[in-house]
Amino acid sequence: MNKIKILFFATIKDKAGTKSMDLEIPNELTIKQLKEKLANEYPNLKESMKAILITINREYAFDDAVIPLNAEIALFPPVSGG
Amino acid sequence: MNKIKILFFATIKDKAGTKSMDLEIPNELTIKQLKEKLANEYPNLKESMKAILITINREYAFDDAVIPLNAEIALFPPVSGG
Amino acid sequence: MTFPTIYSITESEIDLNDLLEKITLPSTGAAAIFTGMVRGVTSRNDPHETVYLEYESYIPMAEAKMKQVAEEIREKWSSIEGIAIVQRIGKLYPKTPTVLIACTAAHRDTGVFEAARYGIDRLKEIVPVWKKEVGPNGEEWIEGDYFPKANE
Amino acid sequence: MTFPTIYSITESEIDLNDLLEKITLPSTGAAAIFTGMVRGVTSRNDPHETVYLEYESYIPMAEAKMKQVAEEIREKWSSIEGIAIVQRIGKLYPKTPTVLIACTAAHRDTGVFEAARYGIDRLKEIVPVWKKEVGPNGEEWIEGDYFPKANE
Repeated sequence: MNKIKILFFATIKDKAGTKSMDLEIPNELTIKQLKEKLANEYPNLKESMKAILITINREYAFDDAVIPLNAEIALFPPVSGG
Repeated sequence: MNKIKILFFATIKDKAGTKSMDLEIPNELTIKQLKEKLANEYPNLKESMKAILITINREYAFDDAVIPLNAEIALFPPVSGG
Repeated sequence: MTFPTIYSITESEIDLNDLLEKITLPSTGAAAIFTGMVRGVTSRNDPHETVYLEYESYIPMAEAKMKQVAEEIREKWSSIEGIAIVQRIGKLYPKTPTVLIACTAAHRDTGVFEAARYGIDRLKEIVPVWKKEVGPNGEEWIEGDYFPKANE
Repeated sequence: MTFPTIYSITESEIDLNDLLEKITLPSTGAAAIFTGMVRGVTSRNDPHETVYLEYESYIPMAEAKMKQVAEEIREKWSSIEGIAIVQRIGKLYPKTPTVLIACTAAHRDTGVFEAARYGIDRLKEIVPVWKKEVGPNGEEWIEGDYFPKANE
């Protein structure tokens, strides 16, 4: 198993009801599979998964990326800084 | 006669050897005539008259402008602020 | 001579004088600085009033992405000497500067304006910062509309 | 709401924080600021070193022409809210900001960058300020190359 940390920001944080969580996931899980897993386990997040940004270890990541061991994953909406 | 004030700046000030002078000129004198008069009376200024900016009462003025009564005239090189 | 690059997420006031001094070298003759501030009154699109904005950031990633924006600027405009990129976060009221991008160069005609413009555009695309707008009738997260591509 | 226009020739330090605050309204969301500073080392064209610059101005006319530059900006970019134009004069050493043009607007995409760029270009054409450059081997007045036309 792979112990990862997931961070949530902005609207996603509000919907998840938490800023972060530690999670054990199977090795070789892809981002797409993680999104499906989260959408199933946290129904509040399901709708948001359509237009979400995801990062692995602080770099933008996409559906077919494989999650490395002990990754820091973040989920957030398109940015609105400035 | 028309009593005017003439101001000199930058290189023109150095060549004139003064920052300003009061001058009596005939009424209806044009800028062109004033330039000729100054070039004659102050030989140091003669060469500068070719590429000089002139103002009448703080507005840029040109050869055929007639100098109004009690005008404030200024002579200076192209500007180099900033 | 090393060219200074400053980037930070901060809760403190943005000090333009201080930042400008830090990116001014003996060879520097020009600086273009962009700042954004909280609008209390917005007219365009959906007219509304703002009491304050609450900024949040994924700080370590945001600072890394600011560094990347600075590197992109240097790749595009080799004339650029110093770069400062600062995003203020926390609860910020109207008229407060919230973000700054400053670029310096020897002369004003070699890209400083374009570089600063590029910098603020990129910051609003890829630097993970979000703002929640609090108005007289409630609050709402503001979302951007840019989806980064691979290797962004 | 009256839009603030600040213009001055000064011997004092240029305070960017203070000037920006003065041209920020509740409707302002963006500012583009240009500053020029004394270069100690110049590489382009005739490479040389500068010990200091001595600035001189025809002050009342310079302030009137700065006002004119601000009016020209407002005619070209109706989006502009506040404008500050400041030229520092006297003896100024390398790294010192000597001139500032700042323009504010509600949004960054309605001309603030272009307006600031236009402002500094016009200032260098029509505002009566001159600088004498003092270097290791003597001094020399710097002359521009622009000849104003009628009604400029």
